[in-house]
Amino acid sequence: MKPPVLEIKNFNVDYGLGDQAVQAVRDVTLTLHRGEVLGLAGESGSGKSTLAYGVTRLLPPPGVISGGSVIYHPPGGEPYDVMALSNSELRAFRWAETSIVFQGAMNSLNPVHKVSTQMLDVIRAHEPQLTQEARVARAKEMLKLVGISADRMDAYPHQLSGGMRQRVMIGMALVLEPQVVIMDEPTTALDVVMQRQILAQLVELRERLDFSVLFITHDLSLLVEFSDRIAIMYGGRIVEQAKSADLYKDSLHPYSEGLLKSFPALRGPRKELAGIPGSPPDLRGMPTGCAFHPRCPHAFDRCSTEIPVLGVPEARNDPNREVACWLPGRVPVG
Amino acid sequence: MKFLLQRIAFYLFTAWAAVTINFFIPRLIPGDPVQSLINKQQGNISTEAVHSLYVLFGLDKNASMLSQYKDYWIQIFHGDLGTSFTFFPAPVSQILTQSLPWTILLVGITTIVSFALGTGLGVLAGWRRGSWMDGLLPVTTFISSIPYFWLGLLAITLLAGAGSFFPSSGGYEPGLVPSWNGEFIGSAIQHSLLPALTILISSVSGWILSMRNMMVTVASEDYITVAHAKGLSERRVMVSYAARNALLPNVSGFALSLGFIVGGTLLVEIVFSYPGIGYNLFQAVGSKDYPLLQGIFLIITLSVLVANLLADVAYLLLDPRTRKEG
Amino acid sequence: MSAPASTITAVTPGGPAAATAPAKRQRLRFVANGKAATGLVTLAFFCLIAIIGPWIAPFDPSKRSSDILQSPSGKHWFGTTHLGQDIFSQILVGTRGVMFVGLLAGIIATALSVLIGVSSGFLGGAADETLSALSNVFLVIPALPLIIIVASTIPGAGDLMVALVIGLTSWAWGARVLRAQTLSLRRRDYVEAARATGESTWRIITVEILPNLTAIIASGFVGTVIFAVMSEITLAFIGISTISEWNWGTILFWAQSQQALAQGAWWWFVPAGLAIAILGTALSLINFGIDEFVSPRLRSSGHTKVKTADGHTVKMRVGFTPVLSQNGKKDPVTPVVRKATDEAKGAA
Amino acid sequence: ACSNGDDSKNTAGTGGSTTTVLNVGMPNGPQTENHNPFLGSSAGASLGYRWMIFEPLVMINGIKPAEPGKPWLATEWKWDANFTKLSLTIRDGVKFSDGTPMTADDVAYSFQLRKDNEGLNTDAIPYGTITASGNKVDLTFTRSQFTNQNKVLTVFVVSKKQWSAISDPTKDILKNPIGTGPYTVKSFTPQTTTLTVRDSYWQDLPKIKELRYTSYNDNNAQTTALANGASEWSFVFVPNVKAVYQSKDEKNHKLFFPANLGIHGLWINTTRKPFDDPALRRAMDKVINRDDIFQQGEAGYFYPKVESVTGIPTPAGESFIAPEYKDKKHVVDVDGAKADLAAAGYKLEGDVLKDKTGKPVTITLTDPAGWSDYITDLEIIKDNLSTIGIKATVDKANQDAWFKKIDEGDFDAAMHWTNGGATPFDIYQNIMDGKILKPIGKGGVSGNYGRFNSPEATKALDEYANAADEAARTTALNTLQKIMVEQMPIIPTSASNVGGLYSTKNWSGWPSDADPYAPGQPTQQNALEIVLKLKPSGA
Amino acid sequence: MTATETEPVTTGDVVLEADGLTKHFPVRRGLRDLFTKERKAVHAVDDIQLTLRRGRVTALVGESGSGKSTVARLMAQLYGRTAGDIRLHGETITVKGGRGFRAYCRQVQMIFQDPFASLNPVHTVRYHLTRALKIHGRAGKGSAELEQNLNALLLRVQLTPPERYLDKFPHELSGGQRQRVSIARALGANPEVLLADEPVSMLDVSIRLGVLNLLRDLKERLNLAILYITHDIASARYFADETLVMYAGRMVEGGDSETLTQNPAHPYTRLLIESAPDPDRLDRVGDAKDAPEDTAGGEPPSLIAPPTGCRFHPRCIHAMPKCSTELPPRFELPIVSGEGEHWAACWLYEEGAAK
Ligand SMILES: Nc1ncnc2c1ncn2[C@@H]1O[C@H](COP(=O)(O)OP(=O)(O)OP(=O)(O)O)[C@@H](O)[C@H]1O
Ligand SMILES: Nc1ncnc2c1ncn2[C@@H]1O[C@H](COP(=O)(O)OP(=O)(O)OP(=O)(O)O)[C@@H](O)[C@H]1O
Ligand SMILES: [Mg+2]
Ligand SMILES: [Mg+2]
Repeated sequence: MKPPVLEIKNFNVDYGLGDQAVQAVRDVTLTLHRGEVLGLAGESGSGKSTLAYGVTRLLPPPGVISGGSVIYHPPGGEPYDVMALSNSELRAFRWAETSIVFQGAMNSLNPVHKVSTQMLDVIRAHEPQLTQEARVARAKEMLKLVGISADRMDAYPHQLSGGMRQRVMIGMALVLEPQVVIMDEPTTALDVVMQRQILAQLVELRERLDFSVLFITHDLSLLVEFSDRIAIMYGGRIVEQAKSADLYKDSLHPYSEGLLKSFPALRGPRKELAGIPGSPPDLRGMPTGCAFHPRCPHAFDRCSTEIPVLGVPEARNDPNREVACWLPGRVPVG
Repeated sequence: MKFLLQRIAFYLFTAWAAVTINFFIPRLIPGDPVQSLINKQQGNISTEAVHSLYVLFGLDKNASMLSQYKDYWIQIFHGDLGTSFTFFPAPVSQILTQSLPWTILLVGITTIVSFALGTGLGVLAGWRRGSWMDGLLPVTTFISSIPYFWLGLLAITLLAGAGSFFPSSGGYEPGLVPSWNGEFIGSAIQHSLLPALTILISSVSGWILSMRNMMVTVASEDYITVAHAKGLSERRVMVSYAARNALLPNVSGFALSLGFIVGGTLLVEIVFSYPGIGYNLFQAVGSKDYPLLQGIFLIITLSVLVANLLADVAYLLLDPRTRKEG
Repeated sequence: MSAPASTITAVTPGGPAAATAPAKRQRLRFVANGKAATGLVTLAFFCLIAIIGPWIAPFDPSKRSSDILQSPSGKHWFGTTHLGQDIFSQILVGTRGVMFVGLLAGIIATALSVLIGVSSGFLGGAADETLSALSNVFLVIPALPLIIIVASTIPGAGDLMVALVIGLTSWAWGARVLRAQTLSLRRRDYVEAARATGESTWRIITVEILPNLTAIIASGFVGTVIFAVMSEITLAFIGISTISEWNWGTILFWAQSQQALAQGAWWWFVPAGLAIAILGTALSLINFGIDEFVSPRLRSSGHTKVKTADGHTVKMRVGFTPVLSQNGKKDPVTPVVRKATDEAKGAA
Repeated sequence: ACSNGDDSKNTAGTGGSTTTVLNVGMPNGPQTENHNPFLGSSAGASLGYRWMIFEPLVMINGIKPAEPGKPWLATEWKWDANFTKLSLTIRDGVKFSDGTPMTADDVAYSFQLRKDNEGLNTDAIPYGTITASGNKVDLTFTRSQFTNQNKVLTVFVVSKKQWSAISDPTKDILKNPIGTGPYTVKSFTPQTTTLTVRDSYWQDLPKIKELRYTSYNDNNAQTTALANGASEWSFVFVPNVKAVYQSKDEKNHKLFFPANLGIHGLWINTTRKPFDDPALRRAMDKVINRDDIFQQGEAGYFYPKVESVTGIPTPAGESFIAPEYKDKKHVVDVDGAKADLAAAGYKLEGDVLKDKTGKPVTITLTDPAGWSDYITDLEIIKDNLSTIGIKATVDKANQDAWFKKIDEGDFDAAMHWTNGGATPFDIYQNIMDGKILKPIGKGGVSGNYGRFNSPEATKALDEYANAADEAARTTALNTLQKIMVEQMPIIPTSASNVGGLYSTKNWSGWPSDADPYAPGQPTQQNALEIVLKLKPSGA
Repeated sequence: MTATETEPVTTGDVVLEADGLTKHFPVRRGLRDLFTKERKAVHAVDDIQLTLRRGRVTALVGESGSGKSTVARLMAQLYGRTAGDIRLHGETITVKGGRGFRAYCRQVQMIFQDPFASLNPVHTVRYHLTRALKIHGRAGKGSAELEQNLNALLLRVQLTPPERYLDKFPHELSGGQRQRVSIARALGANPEVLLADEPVSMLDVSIRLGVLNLLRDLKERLNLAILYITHDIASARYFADETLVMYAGRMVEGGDSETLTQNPAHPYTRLLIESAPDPDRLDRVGDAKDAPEDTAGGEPPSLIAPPTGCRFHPRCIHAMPKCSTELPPRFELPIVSGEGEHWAACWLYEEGAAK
């Protein structure tokens, strides 16, 4: 396995403070390795976006990071904790080391500035030593990489189609050649044809620029196809993580299992799908013990009292996969 | 471009409507200017004089409404707004050219300064919510609720007493002849300080409030978060992303207030005896000077229209997404 | 057949009681807002004075006395005029006219703006074109000069007339805002859905659309009331409206025409001016409340700095999420060593 | 202090002793450039400087209208017995400011202009023939001009050369006014008109080298300017004049407000019951406190009290007062009024007066909202009337509506003025003339608003105007006075004024109660006389 | 089963039919009309053929903006149509408002695309459902009966226990719950046809499945005809009996769902199916083999000036000269397996053309 670039450790995020706080992300530990695509899936409201924003400290109020650390490993440098950076250090860290692509590209681009302005802004902020020509050249090159011709540089966001805007955002995310790109549902608003095209481009770019991607979506089938590793979130916690193929073929957590059983397949035999009964938990009144137990077909006493910890399951002693479940055989080793 | 054409059609229509209303209002008024003149003089005009005044003002003839309306339009297109009664036989246009510059300079500059200042402070207050600036909001609200003529009166009492630097009335030192020399301009500026200050104080907080609220709204837009995520400097995000976008909705408010420069602050002119158009309006109303009244109203309406047109153009320039509806 | 769907059961932690509570809270939130509450209380106070003012006034406001131009005293709280009239009584009695004109004009203008704005937005087509042209014209025609002209030309213009004139000339802005809002509401799915359910147009407008406009209508109302109060006072102040009744503007008119300030009679000016400012502030505060009620984003405006349980102050702001102190960090974190180039960037 | 700027200019830079400028102010708002002396709307008329440029044939003292005038541009004038013919002898050696001499032709032309242009004939003088020969001008009139004699004699003279070139004298703004007066226009701005003295003049040149007429926007601004000395002469209503003006410079700030022959009073609609009863009107008259009106309503100076029961202002009209009324002055007499009312069949029940039919007597007093002095007067009257049980309401009306109602006789009572003139005739004619009596509901009367119908009064007025000799006039006027006192068609309160506020700081020689050689108002014709008399204070 | 007891019905009867359905939205113009002669319009839907049968689900798939929602709204008579025919039980019906519209929507009900937008935030669930019942005269007499009917409605969409949901505001419900309230509202009219416009697009996979299963259950129990609009071709395969594919306002292919998804004929359908994420796919995203059959960079055509001929031709790798000039008619295709028909509007399947 490649070395890590981003280590999220015991990460906690709250919305609000004190008694009012909603604990949206609980004790998440996750490692992103160099050059890999890590998929993050889970029900809506399970805390995926919160995690992504939290790692970059971009959560809007009333979000606060209530614990944990995010260790960033710069290439060839000493690792440091993003959570301990001052605001100006954070500013320097952002985009140059970790960039982020949000769900709605229309909302991510400032409607009153040209695409070029917004792109050059980033370069100017982080590499002030570059000349204007060099910056323009860099921006053009990047746009070309994502399949937008240089003459669209001076277009305003509203003059571009949704797909183009999304590609501009991806291009912008890569313009400083960061180590980590976080993508929060970058293609959900697009149709499948467009989605596939953009992802294909991303994969190609990753091979050339060698960055790591944290890819968030609730579309599991997409993840299975697209990512190297998948982590499943439920109720603010990671409940399972594994290589994507492993997870698809042999999921260990009942929730992951339910998820995989919920999407109809396009090919193969037509089968009745059962879905997951019940509805997602309310963060203000989390069930005790395993958050999934009220919906879990296999739940037993222990599930409602003790919170399972994420760890390598006994049954498959594979260091690459972890699960948080009390079911026999899935209890973590040690 | 099409958008502009559409707007222009709207402006033409509005101008027509305004001129028409303008034409009819005085004609529906009971009483007449001669009586007003007599009233004003309270006995200094003998009753015999009444007839000579009617003859003088040409009010002894009768024409049909329609033909008057037609004549009115013809006159307007000739730039002829008629002859004032109070300043007989001075043409209305002359009175307006005499007073308009004062108003435009005083209120115009003040409005612009107030907008700029208020917007700037509003940007800061909205950006740093919870800072001391934000704490001043209730005070600002209170100040903006004070009727500005009252503020003006207070200012005159407190600041313009005998021996003060601030003159309490007029547009310039009596005895000076308006010209572009230092003495006159200095005097004009000195005379405009107090009224300007009054308008500024009472209007700036409105801008602060609206800009602040827009900033707060814009600050939670995704592109602001993205701008932060891009690691841009604080100032860049505040100015180029947040303030730039928050400014847009305020532009039309600004245009509207520019339009109201002419008619909106008439009380300040009255209170400070400032030789502007607001004072003229007051006079014209007092003495039933229809032609002057019409002329002023027309000017005000047209300036509102022009200001709106400017706002539209500004909007076009500032906002690449051309709006269809407003 | 047993559809798997039938196994779906809702999990609602906390039970129904806990779940319905927020709805009630939301309705009351408007009042719970400190600013709005202050505004409402002040407004209520003025309304009360408007009703009982003439009864509690210690003197007949027009009654002359030998206390000519007295400064405030125990007998005359706000002093007296050149005729020995009691200014405090004038203020009390004058409140009614101000509130009457303000509220009536507000109601007229609001009713008109709702009628014209909503129908123009909802009906669309030629009706929309006509109505919005109408409101655009009224918007561009300057209201205050028009009011001055009209009020000065209508014979015997009393409070009612002034209120009517103000109401009839100041609805345009509200109509425009409402039209825009209605346009966007009209395209909302729930309006279409109501139509698809078979609701009548009239019911769609009144029951589906109007409730969603409440906040805008309310803030428009408050705005018009402020404007109407100011206009009425202005008219009285410059001696244009023929107010035989007392109102704050009349007081100021007398003060001005008797050159109270030159005479040093500040008490003649100050109470009326302050009353106007306080009423205006109260109305703006209510407006704030309404604004925040509508826009959840403004709701948290006061709470950007928060004290945590352990006594830390956390400043919340967009773009820089605060990290709470991690007391008793579980696992030692690798010491932070910053990249050399990073330092340079940070400084830049 | 505040006038720092003025002082320096006032004194032409060197110091207090060489004062050359007089600052005159009027509260009339911005002006437009218009020096046409005929137009009341011109800056010249509004500020009064037209009298510094255009001179009358005869200078008549407005406060002593019965005295013969001073010869001015005419050295002699002669009316024929029934006042339908006037012959004037024109002064020699008078030159217009363009250097051309003034001749009888110019004078005749000045009359001709008025005859030809109805709009300029503001006094509606029925001119007949106008002829000039040598230094004589002869005029005829179609009616007796006894009551108009002063109006004819004070006609100002314009240059025929200049005016015959003007196409429409009613519309011309006369950019370069040419007159015989001692001043010419130096500069004009909407705020200030400056006049400068001519090189030569047919009398001694005035000491004031420059006259600066400033138009302040309103009374407040004018008052402030007066108080701080920026304005040295004005005519304005200043409430509490002692505190606001005089106390600012006790030594120099003076006011002189003599009455002329016009009055202000409470007009009563004599057709409305029960006010058609003279007894009631007389009783009302008895309780009205003119001192309060003078002190509180008119700030103790503005409109002087009318003291004589005949309504004739004094001292201007002293000589006209009938012997029987010579010493009869208005006094507040509530008990007397009550007694009179009781005698006339009215009942005072508690504090409500019931008329003969048993109905309570109520009255609405109406005046426009903007006229604060009248409204104040009404408030006082209301209070006064309550002492005899009349419940009065003060109704502040819209100015136009009010005018219409007054004109058409649709009112109970209102403060209003009367005409004024050389004799009390104008006052009485305005109040009582049956010839201008119109029925209620019809307007255009321009007088007799109270619809006072008295054939006796009409006859007396007629006799006065057309009387052949002084004795007949005196008889007629005495009759009119009797009617006035007994019928009280209006209740007079104040006299019209022709006063002024002035400062003796820089200039002395002003008219005063001690030396009332002219009215004090800067916009009256006599202002020229004052300006000619003023001398630097220090010198 | 209350709704269907009265008349005997046979699964497969045609209930609602559209023939040559066309909708052009005029581009909003004001004064501009004066300066340009031609009237521009968005050709949102052109010449659509659609048949809904009792007890059967017809899926409508296609890319974003291809006119699917417009078709549904046209069928619900919420939009006036530019051309074409809508037949309910064989009778052409055009209603604009009032009584006729009410009668129509008693039989044809629509579920809107966005569960977050289609419920009025100021009204409770009870209000929404009560109105649906009252308008169609199914509220019963008295409040007790109404309560009973409301409960029945909620039970039918599995919102149990009903009392818990009745007095909630929309914002207090999850997406799936809202979607079910929308369905309940539509059922309140006791319709024969349900036009479900992407009822699940906003939902998460597990909830999505719940709603689909619910709809299927209703279809079977109440013998409803359902139009199911979706982006997700896999769910169409799972849920619908028949599937139609739209591209840029036109139908390009139709047939039995299984046949269509397993043997797509039209190049656009093939692109769609190939682009759909599929975990069972052997090659992964980004692999060279995976190049989509698209030559225009995924850009959809302008609907204001749609391409002539076949609207897909600018993006089609198989495009022939004919494609850009002539509009392809429907060509029947051989059925590989199962029943039903299969057709495609593509010149590739013209008799004699090389396949
Ligand atoms: N401002 C907030 N205050 C309180 N709770 C919040 C706030 N913002 C988000 N949450 C809660 O935090 C939880 C996590 O939200 P988040 O947006 O991270 O979910 P997600 O996994 O990204 O869901 P989706 O797939 O819908 O995007 C949700 O249950 C949400 O209700
Ligand atoms: N009211 C309207 N006025 C003008 N154009 C419209 C209108 N409604 C829809 N359109 C246009 O018609 C086309 C089809 O829209 P429609 O909503 O039917 O697409 P859709 O297939 O439902 O898309 P999606 O999958 O995104 O819901 C689009 O180009 C859209 O812009
Ligand atoms: Mg999310
Ligand atoms: Mg759609």
